[in-house]
This record gives sequence, structure tokens and C-alpha cells, in this order.
Amino acid sequence: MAPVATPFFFYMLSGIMLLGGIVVITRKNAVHSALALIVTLLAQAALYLMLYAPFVAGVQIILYAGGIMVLFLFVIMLISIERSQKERQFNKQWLVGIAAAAALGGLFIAVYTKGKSLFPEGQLTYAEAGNTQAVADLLYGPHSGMYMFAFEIASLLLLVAIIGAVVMAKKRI
Amino acid sequence: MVAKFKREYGSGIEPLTYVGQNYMVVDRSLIPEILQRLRDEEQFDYCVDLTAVHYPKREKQFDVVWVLYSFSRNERMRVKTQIADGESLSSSVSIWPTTNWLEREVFDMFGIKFDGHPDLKRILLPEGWKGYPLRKDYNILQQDSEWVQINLGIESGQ
Amino acid sequence: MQELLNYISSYLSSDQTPGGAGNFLWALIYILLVFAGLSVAVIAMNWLERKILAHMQVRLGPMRVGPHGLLQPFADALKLLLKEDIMPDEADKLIFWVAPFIVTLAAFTVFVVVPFGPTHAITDMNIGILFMLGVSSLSVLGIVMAGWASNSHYPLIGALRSSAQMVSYEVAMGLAVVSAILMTSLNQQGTGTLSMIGIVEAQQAQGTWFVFKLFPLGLIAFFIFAVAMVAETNRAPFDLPEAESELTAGFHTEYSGFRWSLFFLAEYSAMIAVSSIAVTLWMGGWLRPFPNALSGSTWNLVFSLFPGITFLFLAGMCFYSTARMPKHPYFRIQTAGLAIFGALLALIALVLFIPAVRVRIQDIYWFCIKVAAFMYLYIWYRGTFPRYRFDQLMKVGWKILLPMGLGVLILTAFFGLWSTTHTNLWHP
Amino acid sequence: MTDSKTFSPLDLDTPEKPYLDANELVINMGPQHPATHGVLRVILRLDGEKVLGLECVIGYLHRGVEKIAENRTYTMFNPYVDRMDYVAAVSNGLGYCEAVEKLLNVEAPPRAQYIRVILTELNRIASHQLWLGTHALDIGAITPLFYTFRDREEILKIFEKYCGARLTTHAFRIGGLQYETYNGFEQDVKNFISFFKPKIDEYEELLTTNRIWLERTKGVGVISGKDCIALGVTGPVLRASGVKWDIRKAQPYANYKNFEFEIPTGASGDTYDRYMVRMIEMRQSVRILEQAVAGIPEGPIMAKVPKVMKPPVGEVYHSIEAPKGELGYFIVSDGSTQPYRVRVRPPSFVNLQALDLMCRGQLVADVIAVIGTLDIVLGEVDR
Repeated sequence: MAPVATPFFFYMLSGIMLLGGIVVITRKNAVHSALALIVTLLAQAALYLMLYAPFVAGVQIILYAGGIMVLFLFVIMLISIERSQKERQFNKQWLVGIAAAAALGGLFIAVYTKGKSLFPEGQLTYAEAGNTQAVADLLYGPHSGMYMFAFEIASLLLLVAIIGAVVMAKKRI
Repeated sequence: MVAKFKREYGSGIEPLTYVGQNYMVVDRSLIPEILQRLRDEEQFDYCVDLTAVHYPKREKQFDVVWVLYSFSRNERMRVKTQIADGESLSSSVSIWPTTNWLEREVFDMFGIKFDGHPDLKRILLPEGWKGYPLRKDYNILQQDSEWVQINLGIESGQ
Repeated sequence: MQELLNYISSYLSSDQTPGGAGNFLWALIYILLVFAGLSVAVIAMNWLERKILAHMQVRLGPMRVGPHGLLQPFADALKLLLKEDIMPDEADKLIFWVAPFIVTLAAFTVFVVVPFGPTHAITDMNIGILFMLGVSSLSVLGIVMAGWASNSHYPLIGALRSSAQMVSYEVAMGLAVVSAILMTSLNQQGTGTLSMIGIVEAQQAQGTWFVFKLFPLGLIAFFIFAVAMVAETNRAPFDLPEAESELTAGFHTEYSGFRWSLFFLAEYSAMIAVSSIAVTLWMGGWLRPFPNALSGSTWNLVFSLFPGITFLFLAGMCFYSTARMPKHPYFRIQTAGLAIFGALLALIALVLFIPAVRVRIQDIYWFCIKVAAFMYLYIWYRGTFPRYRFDQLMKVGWKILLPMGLGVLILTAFFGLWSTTHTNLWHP
Repeated sequence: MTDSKTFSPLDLDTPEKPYLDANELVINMGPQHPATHGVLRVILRLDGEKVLGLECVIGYLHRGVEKIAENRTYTMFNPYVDRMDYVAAVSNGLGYCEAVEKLLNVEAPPRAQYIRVILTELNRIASHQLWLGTHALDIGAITPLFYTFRDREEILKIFEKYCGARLTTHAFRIGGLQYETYNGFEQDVKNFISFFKPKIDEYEELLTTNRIWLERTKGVGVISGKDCIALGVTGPVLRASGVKWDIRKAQPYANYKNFEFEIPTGASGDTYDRYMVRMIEMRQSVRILEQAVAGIPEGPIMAKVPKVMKPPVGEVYHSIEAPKGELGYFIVSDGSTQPYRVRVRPPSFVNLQALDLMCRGQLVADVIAVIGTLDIVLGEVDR
């Protein structure tokens, strides 16, 4: 499909993302924060779509917005909101936080000003039709399936985490 | 059985029969022991009912009645005692757990207190209601109009 | 005028979906058509559910508004729209307000990729099935938000149940879907597809619905999906999030009027959506029965007459009921209404017999018939089954469906590979 | 909850402490709740979905029946008893009439006895049908409700033809019956018997072997026979726990000793056993009906009772096997026309006490199942 009004959508989605991110860290109510985070994640998925990566976008929605955030909400809902609202929003590490933010900001500015020399400008190849296949090929394909082992190891790691959670949460096994 | 109790307790116990139904009038002080023995020794393991009757003209105003049943003997027995207004009885919840609510109901309706009841409060009427409806001096149309006004917002009290 | 007709017919005969062609006008028309059709389907489903359930339970169901209660859904909709919209004082206003819209949006958005025919889809995405699963998984957010924002115990428990239930069953559902997708790659090239249209075309190319593929593996996968989809849509016997005898109404206890009707709308369109997935993945989507075995122009003609015959049958039912209406002046308007409704159906049937129309409409018809069969199953379940308890529900999800799904997936991969490399496995 | 320490009727384990410091959820189930069968309020203390304890708040339907009795004559009070357990009004009437008859020292003539048994057993079936429908509805099966109501209608039609009322029948009078049976009464009962026999199979077909039904009811709300006796629980609940006790057999009243029937018992005392016991009880009631309708003798229907009843001074306790358990009347007479005191021993009230014990450690959904299986009628609990 030919791109339509790309700059407009890019800025709109970026704006939504930024706004969502700010809401996430400023809301006192944890449920509101989580919902703002979901909005951010959805906008991010839309950005992936704009990058012609529909598979990543779909996975983003399923895993983050549909799966992980639901579990987040699940946990947050059980916490007494009244109590958490009374707690102080900013803790004593705000100096470190400002430093980190400044460093990141500096990095962004540097990339923005000198980006052209740092990253060679390349032509974007539209892989819309074969995006899913391309991802699969890269991960498991016969020609460049170099990430297979890493992928499997990562899933093993997740399994360890799950078992650990079960062990910690259950009294008797 | 009744004869045995009569022998042991003498005047504190009086076995009677009316239309083929046995009951005994027991002195208030003997009640806990008699009830306990009825369950343990005579297998009256099922307390059918517990209730009271109000005789306002008597000195000891209340009859408290236990209706007991024994599964092994297939026999019913009523135990009756008389207490005055303001006196209390010892609770039989530890003997028959079923008397928990029954004692609460007797308290609710007659104002008879049971010592050692785990949670003696009104059961059918709301908390804070004044008066004990099944006493004879409580008129059938009477009600705690103050409670009704406060809690239900009905001015006339009806 | 002629140009316009030419344009329309040339578009319809092209083999692209509006989204795929990047045609905004057609995309818009299709969106409107799909959503209008969906609304009608929800209304019809509402009436049918009450009628069918009633007849299963030896009663009549709605009989007052319109003949045989035909106008009951409209009366209900009107009532719900005019009803006072109550918001609890302690509720989280914004979230309470947004939640039903999220549920409804998620349920409706799914239909963007549902293929009613090879060209009758709003768009054909490369990741169609993934998109469907992703978007339908968003509806749980709305339910959780609704339950939490009501600031009340029953909705909260309903929301907790709902989120746990939907997340659990998505796993089993996903495994079943993956095994169906795996089946699309059982061809000479060995490449599969996630596109909804591609999946149906793969079934046509392989000459079998995936329910019957690698028997009984396809059937088991379909069964897993069929159970999981009932749980996903919170319907009996998995209707714990809104179990009325336990939680009054679960997550939408505090909702009323318009907002409640949105939940209702979302529930029914979600039912239709998951049924569409099931039909697309396993039941051959828009394909008519035996497209390969009974091909040829005669068979094509016979099968293309089905839509018209169905509507004629419905019209006949209407006329029969009209004849059986009580002959009393009080029922005069109702009798006339029923007759008019029957005539309308007969008219539609006649239109469906026009050759040009019946060829175009056939795909949609078969798709809808298959989905309707699933809808009937939903109603049947509700009339028959008691409700599961929460721990039993989890047990079914995690201890039965999930291992089964994994097993089916592995076996499908194994036998699929075998059958493509040793093509003469079944005919040695 | 008003008090976090709910009393424990038996020496129960203290409620299990939640492992994580999660908030205990206190839920008010009722008085307006679809599954509390009227106006029962249950305060549930939950850990997630697990019930740590519960407390019943009752009395919303309290009308002071016992007080009314003291202000009415013996005859005038008779219709009031129908309003207690309104789904088994005939049984209530039978118990009251027989208790007063005992005080008066009269006995209803045999023909009246037979008709009383027929109507009471019909009423037992109707009560069990209502229980089955609502209980299944609570567990989520909608359809049995409509089946049972369809068939209950046939019983109510017989009641209506006999005495003009369907629910609160006031069918019996002290000393016998007011009305002779209408023409075709026996035939109607016989028709009902042949109509109803396959219907029980129909109910059982829907539920007895249904997997979900089994999972929902087996092992749920278990109560042992010992606990039942200690808590005074009677009726089908007691029998399902393995205690073979039915007042109709143990201390026969009316003329139940003339009829052959079995007392069904269960083994494990769970919800499924209680379900089965009631299903078999319906079949046994049909059996009694068959014998009773075949043997109705001719004769008077009213014993000789004075117009103005003045029972001698004394007191009597009489109990019958109502559909829900032991329904007892304790009547004290002071020799006047009005009873000095009428105490009703309601089975539902006493059975309801066992709810706490039966629900501990179960899930919320089980509370619903247990309330349904106790078969309480709030009109009788609160009186």
C-alpha cells in the first residue's frame, strides 16, 4: 500500500507516545498509569506498522498490550489504591534520575545533530508482503538462521523465571 | 432414666407426662449438668428446639424449654426450667452447637441472656431494637417507632 | 451512470480487497456494509437467542412486541438508550466512561480482516490472524477497566475472573490457531500464510477443510479452539465473569442504559468474531461445500441457488405463521406485519436468484451460514450446561486444553512434514 | 463485617491465614442478590475467591408469626402457617393441625388422613421441584427451572381444584378437612403420577450425569452426619450425610405407617448426594401417592371438634417431616380460645446455621451451590 500522510501520522503517534509516557510517570493512581502505558504501547505498535513491520506490531499488541499489561492491571487492582495514592511520588534518587535523563537527552541531541554522519542513510526496503516470512527466515531460516539458538535459550530463561515464581508463591508444592 | 435422675437430684427435678409426651421441670441451678448428662449418658444427641414462654404474673416469669431427641432411643424429651426476668442461664452451645441461633432467638424475642454464648445478639430483629416482642406485655401493634424513624425514615412509625 | 456501473462491476470483478487495492471509497463502503451487517446480526442474534432458548425451555419467549416478538430487540434498544445512565458516585469517572467503548471497539475492529469472500473483506493483512487475536485480546482491558472503575466488589471479582480466564484461554487458543496456520504450509513450496484470505485459499488448494486435515489432528485443534472461544467470549458454561447467580452481573453490575448496551453489543459481536475465526481457520471460510469434488457448471448452479432457497424457506415459515395467527381483530396489525415481513424475505429471495447477484453473494452466504451454526451452538450450550467453577475452569484451560494444544501442534508439525516430504504416506 | 471474629459453631480450625498479605475481601451477598433465594444476607469473608468464613444476617422477612398466633384463636391462626414455608404450605398446615388435634385429643378420620397424605406428598414433590429448578439455576443450568415449573403446575392445578388456592392452600382444618374431594380427584392424582414418572427421568437426564454438574456438586459443601446432628440439621441434608432418619418412619404421624416407602440416604454428604436424595425422595413420594390414592376409604372427613376450641391446659410438641426437614410446633394452651404460645421449629432456620461450616474453605461459587442445596425458604427462616 502506498504511504499516506506519513509525517502527519508519525508526529501524531509520537505525540501520543510522549504524552502517554508522561502520564505514566505523573499519575498517582497506578491503574491510570498502566492504562496510559497501554496507550503508549499501542501507539508504538502503530509506529511499527508505519515501518512496514506488521508482524512486530501484531506481536507488540498481543504480548504487551493484551498480555503483559493485563497481568499488570490484575496485580495493581488488588493493591489498595488509596494507600498508594498517599505515598510520596518522588523519592530521594531524583538527583540520579535527573542525571540519567540529562545524559539520555544529550545522547538524543547528539544523534539528532550528528546523526547523518553516524548512521549512513540507506534506502528503506518495503518488506510489507513478506515481512512475517522475513522475520521467520532471519530467526530460523536455512540461510541465515543464526538466532535460533539464542531464541531458544531466551525461552528457557523465561521458563526458569516462571518456575521460580511458582516456587516463591506456593507454600507447598 | 427419669427415675434415676429423680433419685439423684430429688426435688430439683420433676418428671411429668402430658398426652404421652415426657417432659421434666428442672431447677435452674441444675440445668447445665442435666443437659450435659442427657446428651452424654442418655444419648439425647439432637437438640430439636429451644424456646421460652412468658408468664408475666408469675414470680419466675419465664419457662425455658429444650426439646431433645435421641436417635438411638427414638425418643423425645422436653426439659423445662423457670427463671425470673433479668436472670440468665448458662449457654448450651458447647453441648449442642445448634442452640447457637436458637439461644439468640430466645434472647431476641424474650430478652433472656445466656452466659457463655459466643455471640449473643439479636437475630431476627435489627440491632438496636428496643423491647422483646414475644413477652406478653409487648402489644402486637407495638414497635420501636424511634428505631423505625431513624433507620427507615418513616415519620409516623408505621 | 453507465460509467459508474462499469466502475462498480470492474471493481467487483477485480480480485483485490479494498484495503489491498488502497481504494478508500470502497474501503469505506465495505466498512459501512460490514458494520451495518454486524448490527443487524447482533439484533437478529438477540431475538434468535431468546426465541431458541425459550423453545428449548418449553416457553414462548418474546411474543408481544411485533409478531412473534420480532420487534423486541428494537424495543429493548430503545429502552436502553432512553434509560437513565447511572454512574456510581465513587467510580473512577474517566475509566468507567471509556471501558465500554474499548470493549466495543475491540470487538468491532476485528472485522477489518474477516474475509466474507475472496474479495469481500475490508482488507487482507499479511498478519491477518495475528491482528485478529491481538485486537480481540484488547477487549479484556475494557472488561478489567470496567470492573475496577465501578469501585464495587462484584465487578472487581468479575474483572479478576475475566482477566485470568481470558489470558489463560488465549494460550490454548493460540496453540490451536498455530496448528491451523501450520497446515497452510503443507504444500509443495512449504510456505504458509497468516493472511485470513490466504488461509481459506490454502484450504481450497489442499482440497479439504482443515477440520478434516491430518485426521484427527485438525479436529482436535478445532475442538480446542471451539472450547477456548466460548471461554474467550464469557459465554455459558464459562460465563463466570458475569455469572448472575454468584456475582449478580459481574463486571457490568454497575452499568446501565447505553453503556450497558455497549457491553451487550460487544459480547455478541465478539461471539460472531471468534466464530468467524473458527470458520475461516477450520471450516473453509467462504468456500461452499465440496468446491473441488462437486465442481462443474451444474453443481455451481445448484449451490448458487442455496441463498435464495434459504430466504424462500424463511418467507414460507413467515407465511405459515401468518396463517396460524389468531383470527381476532386484536392481532390484525401483527398478522399484517408478519405477512409483510414474509413478503420482504420473499423479495430478497427473488433478488438472490438473479444470476449476477447470486454468484457474487454466494461466498458471503456460505460464510454466514457457517457462522450462524456456531451461534446456534452458543445458544445450545447456554440452554444445556451448568456453569463451571473458577478453579475447574482454570483446570480445563491449563491442564487439559494447553497440553492437548501442544501435543496437536507437535504432531501436526511432525505429520505435516512427513506428508509433504513423503507424499505417498497415505497411499503407499 | 461487623466483627472479624465470626463465631464458629463447632470447634473448627481457625480460618486459614492468607499467605501473602493480600487484602481480605468482605462481600455482602444480599439481601438483594439473585442467588440468596429471597432476602438472605450473607457476609462473606474472602481470600481471593476462597471463603474464610461467613455470617448470615436474617430477619428481613420477619413478620412475628408466633406473636400473631397468641392473638388469634386456634382456627384463625391456621392460614398463617401457610405463609411460613410458602412453597410447602400444605406440610405446614398438616403439622399445625395435628399438633392442635393432639392438644384437643381428637384424631382426624381415616379418609381425611388419606387425603392429607396425598396432598402433603404432592406438596413435597412441588417443593422439591422448586428446589431443583432454582438450585440448578444457581449452578448455571437454566433449563431445568422451566421443566420443573411446567410440571409443578400440574400439582398446583390439583390444589386449586381441591381448595381454590394454589400456593397458600389452607387445605386442612383442625380435626380433618373442610372440603370433600372434588369429582375426579383420584383420577387427577393418578394422571399426575403417570405424567410425572417420566419427568423425573427427564430432570435426571439433564443433570445427573452431566460432567459439569458432577464437578460442581461432588465434594462441595460436605457435612458429616455427626456435624448434622450436632447442628440440628434435618431433612434431606441429614439423610444425604448418611443418617437414615425420617420422622415419617421414626415417629409416624398421620397414617404414614400404612405406606411402604424407602428412606434414601447418601454416603458422602456433599451437594451431589443431597441432590440425589431429593430426586429419590420425589420417586418415593410418587410411590406413597400410588398407595394412598388406591386406598382412600369412604367415611367422614371431619372429626367431632367443638365450634369454639378450648383445649385443656397443657402443652404439646408435635413435629412432622416437612420437605425441608423437621417442622415442629410447640403449643402451650392456657385453656382459652387462643393459644398461649405457639413456637414453630423451622427446619430452614436451623439448617441455615450449617452454612458457615459447609462453606469454609470453599469458593464463592460453592456458597451459591450450598445455599441452593440447603433448600431454605426465607419466609420460614424469618417467620
